[in-house]
Amino acid sequence: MNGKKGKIWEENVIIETITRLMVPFIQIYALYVMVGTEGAGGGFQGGVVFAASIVLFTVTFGISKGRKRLPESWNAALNSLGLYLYAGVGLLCIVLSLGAAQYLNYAALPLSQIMSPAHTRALMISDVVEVGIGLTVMSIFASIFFDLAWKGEGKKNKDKNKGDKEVQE
Amino acid sequence: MEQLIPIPYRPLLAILCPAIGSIFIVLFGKRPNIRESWTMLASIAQFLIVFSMVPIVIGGNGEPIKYTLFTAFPSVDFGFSVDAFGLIFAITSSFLWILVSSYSIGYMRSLHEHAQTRYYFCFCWAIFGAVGVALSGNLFTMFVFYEILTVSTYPLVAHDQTPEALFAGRKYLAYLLTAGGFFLAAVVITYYFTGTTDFVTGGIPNLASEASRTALMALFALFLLGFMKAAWMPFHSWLPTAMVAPTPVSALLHAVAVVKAGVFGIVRVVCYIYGVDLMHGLGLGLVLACLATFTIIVANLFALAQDNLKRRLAYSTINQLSLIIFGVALLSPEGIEGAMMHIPFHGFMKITLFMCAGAIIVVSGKKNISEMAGIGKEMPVTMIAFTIGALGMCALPPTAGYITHHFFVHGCEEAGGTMSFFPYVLLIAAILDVMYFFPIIYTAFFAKSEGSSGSKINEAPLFMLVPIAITATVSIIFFFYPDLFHISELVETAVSSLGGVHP
Amino acid sequence: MILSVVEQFPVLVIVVSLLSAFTILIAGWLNKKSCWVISFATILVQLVMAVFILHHVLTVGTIHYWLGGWSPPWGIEYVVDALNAYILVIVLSLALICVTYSKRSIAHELPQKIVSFYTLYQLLVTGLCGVTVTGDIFNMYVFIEIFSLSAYALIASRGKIALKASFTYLVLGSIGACFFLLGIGFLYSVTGSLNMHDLSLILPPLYENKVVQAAFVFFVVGLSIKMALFPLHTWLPDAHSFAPSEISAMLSGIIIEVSTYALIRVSFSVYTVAFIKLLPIFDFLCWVAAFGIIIGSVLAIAQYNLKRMLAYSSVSQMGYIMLAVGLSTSTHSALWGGLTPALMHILNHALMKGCLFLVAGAFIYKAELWNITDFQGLGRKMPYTCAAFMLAAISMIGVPPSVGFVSKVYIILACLESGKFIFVAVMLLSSLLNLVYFWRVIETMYMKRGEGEERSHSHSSSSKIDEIPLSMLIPVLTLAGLCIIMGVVWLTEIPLPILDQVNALFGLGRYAIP
Amino acid sequence: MILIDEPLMYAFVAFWIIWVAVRRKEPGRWLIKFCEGPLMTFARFIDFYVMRMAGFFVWVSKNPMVALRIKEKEVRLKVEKPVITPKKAEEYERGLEEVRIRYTKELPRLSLGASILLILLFFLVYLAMYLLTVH
Repeated sequence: MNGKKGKIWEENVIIETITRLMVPFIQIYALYVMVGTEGAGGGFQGGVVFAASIVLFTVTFGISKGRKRLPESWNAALNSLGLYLYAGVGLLCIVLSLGAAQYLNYAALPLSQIMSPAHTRALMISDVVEVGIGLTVMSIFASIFFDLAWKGEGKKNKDKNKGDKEVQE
Repeated sequence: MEQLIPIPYRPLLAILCPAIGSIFIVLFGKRPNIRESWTMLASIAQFLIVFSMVPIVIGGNGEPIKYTLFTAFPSVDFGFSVDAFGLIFAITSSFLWILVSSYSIGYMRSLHEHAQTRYYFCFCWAIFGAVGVALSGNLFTMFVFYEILTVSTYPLVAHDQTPEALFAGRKYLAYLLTAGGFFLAAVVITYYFTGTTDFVTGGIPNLASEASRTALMALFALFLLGFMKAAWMPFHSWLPTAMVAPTPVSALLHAVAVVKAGVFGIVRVVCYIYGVDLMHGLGLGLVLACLATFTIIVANLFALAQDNLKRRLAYSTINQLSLIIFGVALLSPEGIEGAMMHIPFHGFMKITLFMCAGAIIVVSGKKNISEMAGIGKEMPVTMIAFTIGALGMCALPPTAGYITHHFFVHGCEEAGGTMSFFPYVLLIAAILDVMYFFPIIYTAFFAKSEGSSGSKINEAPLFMLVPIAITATVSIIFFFYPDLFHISELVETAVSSLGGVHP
Repeated sequence: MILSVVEQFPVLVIVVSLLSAFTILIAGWLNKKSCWVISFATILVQLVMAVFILHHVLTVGTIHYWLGGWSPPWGIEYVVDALNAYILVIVLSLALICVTYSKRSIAHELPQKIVSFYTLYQLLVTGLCGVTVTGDIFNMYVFIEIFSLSAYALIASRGKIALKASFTYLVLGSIGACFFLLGIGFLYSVTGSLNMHDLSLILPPLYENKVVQAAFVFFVVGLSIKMALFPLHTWLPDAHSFAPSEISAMLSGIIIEVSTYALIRVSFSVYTVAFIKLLPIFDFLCWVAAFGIIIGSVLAIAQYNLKRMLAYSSVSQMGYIMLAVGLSTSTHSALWGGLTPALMHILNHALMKGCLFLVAGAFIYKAELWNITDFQGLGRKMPYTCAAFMLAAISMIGVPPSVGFVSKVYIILACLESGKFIFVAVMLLSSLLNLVYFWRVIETMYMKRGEGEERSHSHSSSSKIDEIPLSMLIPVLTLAGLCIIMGVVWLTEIPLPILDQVNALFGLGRYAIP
Repeated sequence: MILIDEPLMYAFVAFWIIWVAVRRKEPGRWLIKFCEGPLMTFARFIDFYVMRMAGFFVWVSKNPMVALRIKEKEVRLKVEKPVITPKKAEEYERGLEEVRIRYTKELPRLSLGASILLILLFFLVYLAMYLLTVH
């Protein structure tokens, strides 16, 4: 990385300050996109916006700091968590209805004391599922960004495929 | 026996003997004595079971013992149907297996051969295939065993693992598996035409009506190609090449099991698929007879030119196999009778010859006839046995060969027409036989050996000598008493129901 | 509608697998060894479910599962009939065997990438199951992409030249997927529906429509690429030979077969026999397949690298399957009519090729042996592995009573019935060619002595046995044993009623309307 | 029939034995010579060519593209050799050598572009079939 270890960015007070200011707002906006509106949709976009905030942070403060905020393990965990939310709610429908309803049949969730089946459906789709999608998208985008930016790791994979050469010949 | 094993299970059990034996052989691979006693045990057990079916089949008046494992296609069972003809082949191979097992022990140990476990293992499976072919009740089952036989003999042919042996193995497989392809096609087409592949005495009834004349001709050609194991010319060259195998293999497989499976198949197809009448109607008998005659003569001419004893015997085998085909091609009861009888007779005689050749190799390492001057004085028993076998090949009394030759000549007469010309062919063949077998005997007994190795008697180990003596004796007994092992009774039972004399 | 537990299984097979894929990702951070356990357990559970599904389908009838309770054609519907259930069981069985095998082999080959390997593997299984159970054509496309993407990544996982192979596959696979997607688009533009059953109801009056016909062409071409039908097989040899062996086994044994399944599904469930009989497309496919059979075998002879050789052999075997599919509309026998030979060979090929690739992997695992010429003396060193190879190779050649033999007989009977004698000759020739290239390997393994290995005169001095670990050996031996056992089972006609149900579904074989 | 057949056989056997006893040599040397000489040569000739043909097929299948090119060049060299200058012939031979070297090295492998071209061709064939066959 340009000979110097670690730092290729310039410490710039203006950028840092603005980033510090912007990131929370971007993230709140992302949440709004995800769940703030009524009806389905927005999970993906919200996730992307959220990832953008992380990207912005990393660009400003350097990759190691960025990685520290969102460690790889966390990334994997969030990634899976999103999917768990999405698929888990679907499974809940089966489990809570004791197998009577289909997968993703949110109307079957036993929330009838609180709201009507139609409302349950809407709530699940627009909030829970969207959050799940958002989380996964966010973590995937972040990890793509880190993978592209993080150069040093690639060397670790030693390929011991001697056969390849022979085959190539 | 009757109480011990219920009759219908006997064919299955007979087949299973070598299969089970092979497992124990592998398990005891590290302890030669136990391993080899398993071979002996399996072979004896198999022979006893096979033999126990003889009275039932003869008593049952041609009614076969049937055992079906499962049905593979509608009206195509995977199962056995033991009739008189099948029993002849089964008895021959299972009895000779006992002798060859003993002979193998002597041979393999004397030569300190490698990979003996593999050898015995594959031998078992080869016998499994051969007896399976003999007892199978339809073409489909037969094909299955036929292929097993091919594959399991490959390691035996290539046993030496020298480049030459590997080449022979490859050639062997290339010929025989190609043949298998043709055979499969023939089986499937037969099934497609008639809806059955069962062996029916006198031929499958609706075969003639379902297929056109040309189709039947083509189908027969496919069958013939499929039975390349019978080594008819010009598709014979795998057999002499395969002689690089250890001698017991040449003896049992290339004198009895493998090649006889091919001939057996041809007889089956002629008598039990096409039927004598249809064959005659199509004029295929004459075609087959011409093919056989060609092979008989040319194989003999080739045999004349060989100096390597085993190769000469191989060409003699080709000749004798075609003699069997010739017998069937006559399409007359006596001809077919001769052909069926020649399967065990030739088996016993040729195995004697091969085992003698092996004994010579073990004792003196000599493979070529020109080196064998005076060997008769060193190994009198072996060479006397060889002489008996050779006489049999030349169809001279007092050996089994005379009997069948007699049948063939009668068969020609019976068939009449063009066929009555063929005894002269047999005569020429016999003369040629004399021309290449007698010199061997002459060289062995009367020619003077160059080195004065003295005339000290130096015989092969008893493990080898005893089987040789037994087969040679049996070859002579057949002359006086063809009903040994009920062979002639079985043949009569088989032929009596075939019918069809065509003047 | 009240669902029985088994009727929930089609979706659970996929969801469980998907969840497990991401669980592996997390668990891998905590303990790398847990990845294999989770993957194995999941696939085992899936297999059990698949078996239940198969049983349910056979005894009760087709399962229709409406996701989220939305009724088709608006909602996505999973439909499991005899065909899917059968394929599903095959997919999961081989997946289970491969995952068992991978435990040691991946730890040895890709120690750095265990977590990602199992995650991707589980995703691959998810995709394959998804394609199999879905009754919605767009959903099928999505799952095709899921398994393809995982396959690209898995092939690339060994790095270096595998990357190139993966890239070729990626490009060609994407083109194939594009064709498939275009086909879907065409159909949607005409019918406004994506549900297969719904489409099959709407389409018949539109069969003369050029768009509908073009859509079929798109489907055929797209899936032909995916299933490596000659001459669109060019991605396959590299991909097969450079992937980790268990992935090669999956690629050859399952992935291309599932693509074939997709083609069968599209041809007979979306379109119908009536449409196919309208056009000579299946005749054309027969010829293409016949050429593929011969040329694939010939090219296999040319290879020295075992895995490459097996890959070309797969091209030839796909030809068998496609030939059988091509003949399916013109055969009416109760036994070999319709799709029976094709479906039979799908299972058989999975068994044989799975076994062969796993054995090839075993040689690489043990001694980095890639080339056939290096196999000298292996028969003594690795007796069980070589015996397995031998059994599978014998099956490929078609020696009875192996599975290959049964396929061969059934396909030949089908050829005969449809009067195409030339294909009988092709089948026979190809089994000879198979003999040429497989026997070469067997000969080297058993009959040629290794360097420095003296001709041992007695049995005691046989060289040391150096076998692969048990967790790899058991899968290999299982597959090899199945090659023979299934052959006998096929001959006993026990599993044929399943295939008969498939024919009944599509109106093929003896259910065909003359 | 037997009347003729069998006595003739015994007669021959007797003749053979007497001949050997008297002449100390086997009768019918000429036949054996014929078999060992011309007949075996002929048989070997046939066998050799059959094996060579089989070998040729295997050789071609190992690298069909290059093998065909080698054959083509060989034939061309044979045909044109009498008419062209020695220098040119040498050039030809060099070309042939080059291809021969490539035979062992280069295995047929299609590039990505060629594969895509194949796909398109394949697709066109299908499409053409449709548009031509329907109505």
